[in-house]
Amino acid sequence: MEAWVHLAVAILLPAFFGALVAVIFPARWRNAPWVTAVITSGLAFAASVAGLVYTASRGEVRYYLGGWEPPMGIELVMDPLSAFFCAVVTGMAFFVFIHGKTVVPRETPGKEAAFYSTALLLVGGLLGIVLTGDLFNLYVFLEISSLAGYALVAIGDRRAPFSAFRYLILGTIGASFYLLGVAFIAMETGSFNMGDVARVVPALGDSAPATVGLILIVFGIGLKMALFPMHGWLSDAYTYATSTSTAIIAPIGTKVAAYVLLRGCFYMFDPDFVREGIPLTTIIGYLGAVGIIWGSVLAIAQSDLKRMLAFSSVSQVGYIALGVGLASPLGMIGAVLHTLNHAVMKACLFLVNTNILSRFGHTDIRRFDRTFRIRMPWTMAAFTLAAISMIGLPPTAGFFSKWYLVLGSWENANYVFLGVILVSSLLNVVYFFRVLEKIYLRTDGEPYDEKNEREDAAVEREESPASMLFPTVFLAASLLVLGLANAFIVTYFIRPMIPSGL
Amino acid sequence: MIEFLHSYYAYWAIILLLVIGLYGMLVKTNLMKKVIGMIIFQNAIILLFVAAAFKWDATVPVLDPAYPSEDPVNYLNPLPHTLMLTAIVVGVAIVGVAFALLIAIYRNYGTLEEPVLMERMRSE
Amino acid sequence: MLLLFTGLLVYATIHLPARGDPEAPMHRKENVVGDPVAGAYFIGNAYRDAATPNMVTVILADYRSVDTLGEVIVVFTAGVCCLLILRRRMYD
Amino acid sequence: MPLTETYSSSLPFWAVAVSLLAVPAILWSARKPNLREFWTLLAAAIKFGLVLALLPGAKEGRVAEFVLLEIAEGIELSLRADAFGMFFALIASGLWILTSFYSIGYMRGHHEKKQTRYFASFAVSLSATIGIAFSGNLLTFIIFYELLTLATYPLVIHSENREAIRAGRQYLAYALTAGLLMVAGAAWIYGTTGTLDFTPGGILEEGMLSAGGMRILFFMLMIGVGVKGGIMPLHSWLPNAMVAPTPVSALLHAVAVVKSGVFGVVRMAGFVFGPDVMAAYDLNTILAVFAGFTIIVASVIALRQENLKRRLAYSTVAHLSYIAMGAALLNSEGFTGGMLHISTHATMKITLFFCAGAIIVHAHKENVSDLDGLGRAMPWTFAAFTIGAMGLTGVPPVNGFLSKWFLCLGSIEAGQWLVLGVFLVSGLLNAAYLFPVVYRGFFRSSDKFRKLGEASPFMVVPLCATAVLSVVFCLFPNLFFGLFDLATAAVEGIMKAS
Repeated sequence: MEAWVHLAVAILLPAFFGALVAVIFPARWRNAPWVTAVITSGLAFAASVAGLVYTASRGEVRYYLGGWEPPMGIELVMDPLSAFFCAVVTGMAFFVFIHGKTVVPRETPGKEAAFYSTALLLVGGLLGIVLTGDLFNLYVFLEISSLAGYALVAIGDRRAPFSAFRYLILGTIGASFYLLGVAFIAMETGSFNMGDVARVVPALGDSAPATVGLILIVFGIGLKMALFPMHGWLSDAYTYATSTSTAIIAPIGTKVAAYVLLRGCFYMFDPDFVREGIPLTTIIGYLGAVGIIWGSVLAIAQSDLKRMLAFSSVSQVGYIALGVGLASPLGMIGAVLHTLNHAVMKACLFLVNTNILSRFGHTDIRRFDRTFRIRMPWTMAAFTLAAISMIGLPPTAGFFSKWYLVLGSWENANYVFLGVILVSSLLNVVYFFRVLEKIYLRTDGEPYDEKNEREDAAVEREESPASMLFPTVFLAASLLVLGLANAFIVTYFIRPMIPSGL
Repeated sequence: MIEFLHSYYAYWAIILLLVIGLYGMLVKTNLMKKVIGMIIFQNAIILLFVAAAFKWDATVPVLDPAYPSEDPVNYLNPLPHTLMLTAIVVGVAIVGVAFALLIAIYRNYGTLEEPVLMERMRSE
Repeated sequence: MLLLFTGLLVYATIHLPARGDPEAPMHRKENVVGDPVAGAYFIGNAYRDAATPNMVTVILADYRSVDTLGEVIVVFTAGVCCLLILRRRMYD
Repeated sequence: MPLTETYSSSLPFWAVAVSLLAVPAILWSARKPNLREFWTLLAAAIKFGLVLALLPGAKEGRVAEFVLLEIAEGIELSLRADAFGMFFALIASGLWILTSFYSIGYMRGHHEKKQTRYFASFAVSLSATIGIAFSGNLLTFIIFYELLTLATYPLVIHSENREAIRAGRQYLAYALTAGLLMVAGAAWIYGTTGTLDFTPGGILEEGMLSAGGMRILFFMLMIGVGVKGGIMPLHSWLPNAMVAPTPVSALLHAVAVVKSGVFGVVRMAGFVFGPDVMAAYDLNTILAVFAGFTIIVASVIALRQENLKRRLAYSTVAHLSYIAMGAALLNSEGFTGGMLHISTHATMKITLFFCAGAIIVHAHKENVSDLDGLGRAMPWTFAAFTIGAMGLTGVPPVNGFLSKWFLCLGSIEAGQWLVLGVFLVSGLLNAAYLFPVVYRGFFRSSDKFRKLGEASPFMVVPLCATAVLSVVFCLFPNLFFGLFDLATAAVEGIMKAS
């Protein structure tokens, strides 16, 4: 037990340490920041997986920073929930960093060190949010990750700084709402420690400030998560940023916000109260449901692959919110599993987007054609697999998170959610098969003849370099593995994290 | 009634500040004014914490032999003050990054007025 | 929307303990379930724990030093961010 | 009939996996057509052998079960080779061998492009089909069902012209919507009963759901399987999917896709709802109304189709509903007739499609009115076509007679005179749309085909084989691996449990 306690710190430290180290290398060691980022995120990933296995078998780990017991000092809490999210965050970061080897120097020439440092700070901030057991400390980490996020979004094309500014304004509103909520909760309960709050709140009975505090936290975090009416910043931010920035932010940024939502609604407060006292989870669920449809419809309307994926993120975040909205064990399983699945899918899709961009110089779906398949067969295969998973067809991972959500919807007799899940799957089919048709089929309508065949044979294969191909294909393949292993994940990792009140 | 007002007027003043800040952030079209709104908003929250730390008839949280420290009634609550030190620095950092972004926007488009900016972005 | 926000906050504040009330949950020694409350503990024990009369300093540098570390990281982040954003870009 | 007992065996798994394992080999040898086709044939032969190896056990009522892993919490990915599944698997894997031979002849004769993709998709489709046959629970069934949709999509859009892409989109839209409804239905059942294992006699029991709920659930699942099974308002993808190469049509319309659909209908009727629940909530009447409507209307539409493949497609739509109708009768004769019709229709319709394909490749004719006198040029092909046509009409000694006989017995047993009428009228309609082809081929003379000989033996041999099979199957229904016994065993299981 003693040595394992330090795991929580071992997850957190490498990222910040790496951020510090990445900027100190002399400029002529061009690959040093990349190596730093890969090594540190790999270490954090290893520690997270170890932590995940440890917490699954032996329960939570609490680490009192500075030796002060809460509520005096700050504690790091690694329970099954936070260990799971740590593993998702560090895992995605690890693969995206590997992928960045050749892309980052091309997209942000001369600024690799700053880029990797910022990206590691983002990862570190997110890990801090997940691990800390203190509400105010969470705010500090939230701002670390947000600042890094703004900067990553701001590098990109000419429009990027403005979209980053909008993201900053809205993000600051979100974080400030969170802090305001924390103020109210602290004034009612007298503590900033989540465990304390969880013990005090039921004893308070019906406390208006604490309730309002939770509502403020939920909406503040909803902004960060791009929950339906608060998703406006996301599409521009993701579209105009450089492709690696998007690939690092998209899979993990919104997921950690979802973590705070879960933590706030089901752990700090009594789930029964959140579900019935104030219909907060129901509101979250319905917002998620609207977001699912809205995001999918807008994704269909896009002609740029990256923008389409951005809107699809709005829709996928809706699934997580919908799972939270069900406020039942099955809903929670669905939400957490979808967090993992969507992180992998979205990372894979954005990496594919990067591969396409760096090979063809554009991501305009209207200009895709069948030569893409011949030139980049593996990338396109990865795209196909990820797309199938996004649609939610078995045996890929995407199907199973939807399965639990559908089960949960039936259990709650919530036919609206059920209908939304089914309809949105069909909408996903529309926008992904539109791309797949372009990549795999000839859409000119002419019969296939010798001339076509000669043309196709003349197209050379120009697959991405191994550093880009490996993470892309690995993530795509892991979608199949995650799909087949989902019962194991649910039983060993997700079941233990379900709070007793749910 | 007077007592009620006396106990709560500070909070309402803070709420007024919060609303002013939020209004500035959401409605103003000049990006600099948005940042100013943001600063007001953040500082209002800081004030709220500080107001929460207040106790009647208590002194600053620096140990003073005249006030026995066994009884917490004698000192203001030091915790929110500490936290707000951190929050202030965080706020400053955000404002710094916001200014950096404004510089970048101005470099690219030569304006900080949102409608003009949108116009120029669209005409690209 | 702003009105809704205002209403929500006013509703919350009028249910808050009165300002300056030493019996407010934040200032008491023990909370409703009997756990110690940090604020009162700091007042009573800061000097004993860290031999520094200024309680704010003690909290900042000792009890909650991680917040302060985070604060430093925020400043560092802001610096790196400015570096990333403001360095001249290739096409300029 | 001994009681069913379960034993664990990995054979069902390998039977499913073998053609999946052949896919990398097929892709790898893309540039060596002979090697590539060798893999296909090898996989087909091994698959058939594995299915055969399971047969003795299934006949004795011993069910081979293989649990691969827990696929979702509380639900296992289980493969069970019970009598009914074996029945379907035997037909599918047996006909795959013939279809593979025929494909090779057809694809080479037609100089089709992208043959590697074609053979790879074909192999995956077969894996999915056997998976459907052996599925031990509803979720496993859905997984293979969706896999089948994905695997057959490249086959439908094979020619990549506008028509094909439109057909592909329509196919996806229908099949995926259906799949989603099944997912929702499965979740409902799981939430209600806590299990999804196919049980002879049904998972659901009376009173578990309200009457309305039971009917909605029935609709969800039946739409799910009915789309692939081509039950009438849901059939329209099927004739449009005719743009695919003919062996695909043969596969889609005689073996894999549509049969998986009706196989699903029987599974749902016999193993999810069960005869008791079906009867208690009038679900069988609903099914019978749709099936009867489909049989008559599709036959009438088939009469008016000029394109031979489309005519056969509508004929398929009609005949699939025979099987659904058999299940709707809810007595052992009805179930037996329905099951037998899965196999008999498979052999007959595959014969007809092989013939149509041979005509297209060899004589380049697609329309019925262009076939005058072709029968003299291609006597074997047209003889086989005649046998297929006789079978569909229900004339002995072709096997269509056998299944129709049981279906008619079942409707008499159930006292459903209207159903009996539907069977008889549709028999006449079958004759009306199929025999003109035979008539034109043999009895109208034309000079167009004087120099044309018979098609390539790669095509003629399989089509004659299936024709002969059709006849032999009627005369000696147990000759082939005891198919008939297998069907009666499966039916007995359902009826006894209820």
